[in-house]
Amino acid sequence: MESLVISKENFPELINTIIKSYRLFAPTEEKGFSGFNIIKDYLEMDLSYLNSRMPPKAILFNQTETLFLMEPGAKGSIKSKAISNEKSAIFAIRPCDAKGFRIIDPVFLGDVIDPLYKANRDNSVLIGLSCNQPDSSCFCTSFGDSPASGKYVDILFTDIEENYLVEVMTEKGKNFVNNFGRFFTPAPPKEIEAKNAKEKEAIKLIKRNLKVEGIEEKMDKMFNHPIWEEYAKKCIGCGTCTYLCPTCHCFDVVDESTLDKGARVRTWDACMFPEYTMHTSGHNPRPARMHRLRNRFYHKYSYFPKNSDVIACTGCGRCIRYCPVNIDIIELMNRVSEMEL
Amino acid sequence: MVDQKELVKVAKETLARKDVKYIIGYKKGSYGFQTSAAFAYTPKDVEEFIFTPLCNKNLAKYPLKEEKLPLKRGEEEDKRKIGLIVKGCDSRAISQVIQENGMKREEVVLIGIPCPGVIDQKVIEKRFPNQSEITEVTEIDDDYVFTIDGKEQKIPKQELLAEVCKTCEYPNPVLYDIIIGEEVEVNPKAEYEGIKELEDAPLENRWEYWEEQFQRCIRCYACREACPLCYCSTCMADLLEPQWIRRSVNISENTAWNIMRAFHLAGRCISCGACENACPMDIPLMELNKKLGKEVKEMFDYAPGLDIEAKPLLGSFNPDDPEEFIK
Amino acid sequence: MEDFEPNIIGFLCNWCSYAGSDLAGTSRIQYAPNVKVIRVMCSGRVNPMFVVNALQQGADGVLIGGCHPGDCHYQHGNFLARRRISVMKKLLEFMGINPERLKMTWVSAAEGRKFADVVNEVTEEIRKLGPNTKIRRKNEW
Amino acid sequence: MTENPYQPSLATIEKIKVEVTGERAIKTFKLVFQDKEIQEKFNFVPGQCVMISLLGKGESMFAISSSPTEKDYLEVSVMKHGKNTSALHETEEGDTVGVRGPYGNHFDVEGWKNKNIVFIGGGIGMAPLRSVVNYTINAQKRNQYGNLDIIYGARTSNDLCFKDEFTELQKRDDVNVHLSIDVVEEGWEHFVGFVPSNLLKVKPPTKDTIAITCGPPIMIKFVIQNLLELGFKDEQIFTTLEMRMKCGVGICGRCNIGNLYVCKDGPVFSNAQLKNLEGDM
Repeated sequence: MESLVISKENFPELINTIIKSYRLFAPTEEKGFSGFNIIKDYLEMDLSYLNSRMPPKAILFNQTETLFLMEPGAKGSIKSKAISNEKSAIFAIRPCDAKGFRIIDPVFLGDVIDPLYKANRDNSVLIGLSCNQPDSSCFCTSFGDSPASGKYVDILFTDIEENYLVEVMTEKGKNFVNNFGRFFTPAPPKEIEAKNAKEKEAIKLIKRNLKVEGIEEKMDKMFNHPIWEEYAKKCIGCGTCTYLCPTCHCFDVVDESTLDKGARVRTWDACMFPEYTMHTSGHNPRPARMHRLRNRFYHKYSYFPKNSDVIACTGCGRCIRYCPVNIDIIELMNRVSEMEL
Repeated sequence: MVDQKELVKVAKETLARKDVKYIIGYKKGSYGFQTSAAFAYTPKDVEEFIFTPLCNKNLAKYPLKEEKLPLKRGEEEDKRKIGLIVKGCDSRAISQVIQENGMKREEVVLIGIPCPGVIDQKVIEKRFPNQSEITEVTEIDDDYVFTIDGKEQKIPKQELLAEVCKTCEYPNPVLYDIIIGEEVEVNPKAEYEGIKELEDAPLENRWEYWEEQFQRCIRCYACREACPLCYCSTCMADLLEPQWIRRSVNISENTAWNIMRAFHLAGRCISCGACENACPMDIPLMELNKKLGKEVKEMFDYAPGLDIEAKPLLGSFNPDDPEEFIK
Repeated sequence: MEDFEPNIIGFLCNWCSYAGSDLAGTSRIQYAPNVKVIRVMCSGRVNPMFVVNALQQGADGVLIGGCHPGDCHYQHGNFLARRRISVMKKLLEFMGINPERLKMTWVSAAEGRKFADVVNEVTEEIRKLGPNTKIRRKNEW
Repeated sequence: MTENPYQPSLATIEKIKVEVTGERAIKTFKLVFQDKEIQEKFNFVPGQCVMISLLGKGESMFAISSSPTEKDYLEVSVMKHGKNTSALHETEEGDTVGVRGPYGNHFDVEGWKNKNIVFIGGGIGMAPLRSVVNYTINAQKRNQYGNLDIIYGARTSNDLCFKDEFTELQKRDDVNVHLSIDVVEEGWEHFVGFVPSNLLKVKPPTKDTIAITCGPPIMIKFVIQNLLELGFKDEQIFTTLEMRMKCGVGICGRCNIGNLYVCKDGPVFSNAQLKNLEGDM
């Protein structure tokens, strides 16, 4: 790992230089609404944001994607769609959201490789920005991570007042930084210390904690516990928590066509919708909201760790913040953790 | 505001009735300024009930959301009533649903609470984004008062009040079995002031505005699920054959969905603002609903959710309805 | 723009407007060929989502034809349609979609002439509005 | 370029055989890949599934009902029910569909050598079992297996799938066929009653026997109950499950039972596995 600094004075020029050779996604703000968008100029960027409303997973795993093209009908044919290899950089991604990619990597890049996700993943440089201002429902520290963690990004920027400390985390990050070498100087120890101080401060601001220890084993014994029904009662069954989650990756595959052309398209899907598992026969393995809600929490905290050795939750807090009915994963999981069986 | 002790007392009495299975009310939320729906089965559960300016969710959705799974052999259907705490808007929702035969009057026991307006969740959370500690807000005169980090905050009511409450014409429950607290005074308000600017804008600008809004829509259907009047067992949007709306998320399908949602609420929306509250992408859905509410009032002199005996607007007609647009 | 030929979908009720259009044809009245007719049993059958769907799929305008008030084969289907369409027009207008793209007419089985006139008029009006692009599916996969 | 796992290969419907007519129509479609090379490389084991695409309509997962011993083609037997199956039923011979697969695990036909096999099927649930039946009765394979008992039933005699094939099988002396229908019908010579009851009546011996079953969920439930009653061990009982599927390769997420995906870790499960599986089915 290499630590560099760039002064805030030179920073705008760096961004504008990156834009020349990369498709740069960065947070922008409009009427209090933050999101990652392709920017064409430094000024469009807004770094005062807490976190984007949609997780940046939407950049690498689009909500709607074409799988292939077709000529529909009984005499139809199929045509592959070329996959874009455009080089992208995602700037100012939060460490928690970057971890989201690490979590869903084994799904898309496991035994069967998803070509769309792979192309996007390979062609994107993740440039993180440490969180100096975590908000009320952040809890990344519960998973042993930090709001200033560079573990999941290629390069990590941290705002240290006059400068940004730039930590180069991967080979990919190194190559990227080398392209723009003139902007960076090696970091003096005091700047590294400044980052550490910032990190400590930020960690202190995170007040909520989810007790993850032993939760998987606990859940093994709680499949039929009434707690799921209790929470399902107030769940209204919308897709907000899944669509805003940086690790939710389920999708639907549908055909769309006109008379003479068409495509097979995949769109995000949500396990909270009854149609998600409904068989043609009308039989639904998860007929009630209780089943669906339970499956969602089990998938994150039990099934996923069983299959991929990691809890499918990054502590970004979006599902808590935007749940219309205050279903709070921290509250629920802590109750599970503390449950005496 | 309602006295908590009285609320608990009335709720307990209602729960004690033989024909009531449970009561839905509000309780403290899990963090910050949240409140949560509470399902009380025992007197102990009822102790948790609160009613504060943060009780901004529409509970009228829940009786409609009750899932009736197939009965096991020998099991009998529980036909007892559901108790429900209703504000003005919630009671209108229930009244509208009853009018449409979505539920029967005898399925619910309504505990009405005259509502002096509730806080807009999004506004208060944006103002205090770091507040993770559970915070109680009280209303004192024209201010909301609460404590943050040991410091008392006093914020003028108008700054935090939900937009729908500012123009609410029916803060007092229109349908109830029991009522707690004193009636709230209704000030005649300019209900449709908020949409005036957009109404007056040129056609193209209006489209640009909505295009930008709908572009954001992620089709999570939180608006639908939160709406007390969206209770169809299968939504048109979920049908595969015929498929009214494609699943892809783009401006065409998103607009079609939003037209469908708004149109299906024409003459039915009771202006509780639940859709807009629930929308994770901050789409101003209430503007569409308000506009249709206004048109319906002007064209047909109709307001929804006031009379359980009335006929649904689009299921009825008057031979003299306006028809200047017809060739 | 000059070459623009409007694409209009006509939902005509089986008992009056459709018969009216038939009469226009058998009477050999010349009228604009831009309206593509879909026969429905009653104007009350026209779900307002048909309109949205037509616009999505490339229509520049939609014409709904029903019986004159009081003449509905099903007593009051056209009255119900009238309410729905008037509300729909307001909604489209507010959303910035020109409500003039949605037309409604009463044509009886005896009014072949009127049908032809209405079609001509509607076609010219939509022609002036130009192609609809607003909620049209792009079908770019 | 990475191969696209979602993109099917085109296949031609060579032959359509009507198995059942009426409301619960069933047809068997014989499919041949248009690309010879793909057809040659397409290897599967009984129990595996394929994704069949109706271009412009959608894609569904079906169990392969033919046996791998029959080279050069594959067959699926489909009941008309929803959007895709209705579209499939409307196709004609010579039409094109997309096929990708094979997916999922399979019946361990290799491991079952020298054992007796009892097939217990209900309705369209016979489709995946037919693959094993045809595999084991193949001239080269038959002597590798012990007794073969087929217990098969449907609602009415019309609803019985593969009728002509059963007629042929009944003529053989190395296979025992026990048919049943749910309600009395004139001219029906075999058992009348539900499949699980027929199983109790047939009473297949348990020693060195494998029981495989597929059918409606409620039938599977009682068949397993009755098999256990007859003395079968959990490890001897196999079933194949169905779930809504989209990707077929364990990515899209919807077909999980607990942490297992039916498309990838299933569809074939032994009762020993099912018993320990906590999940929504």
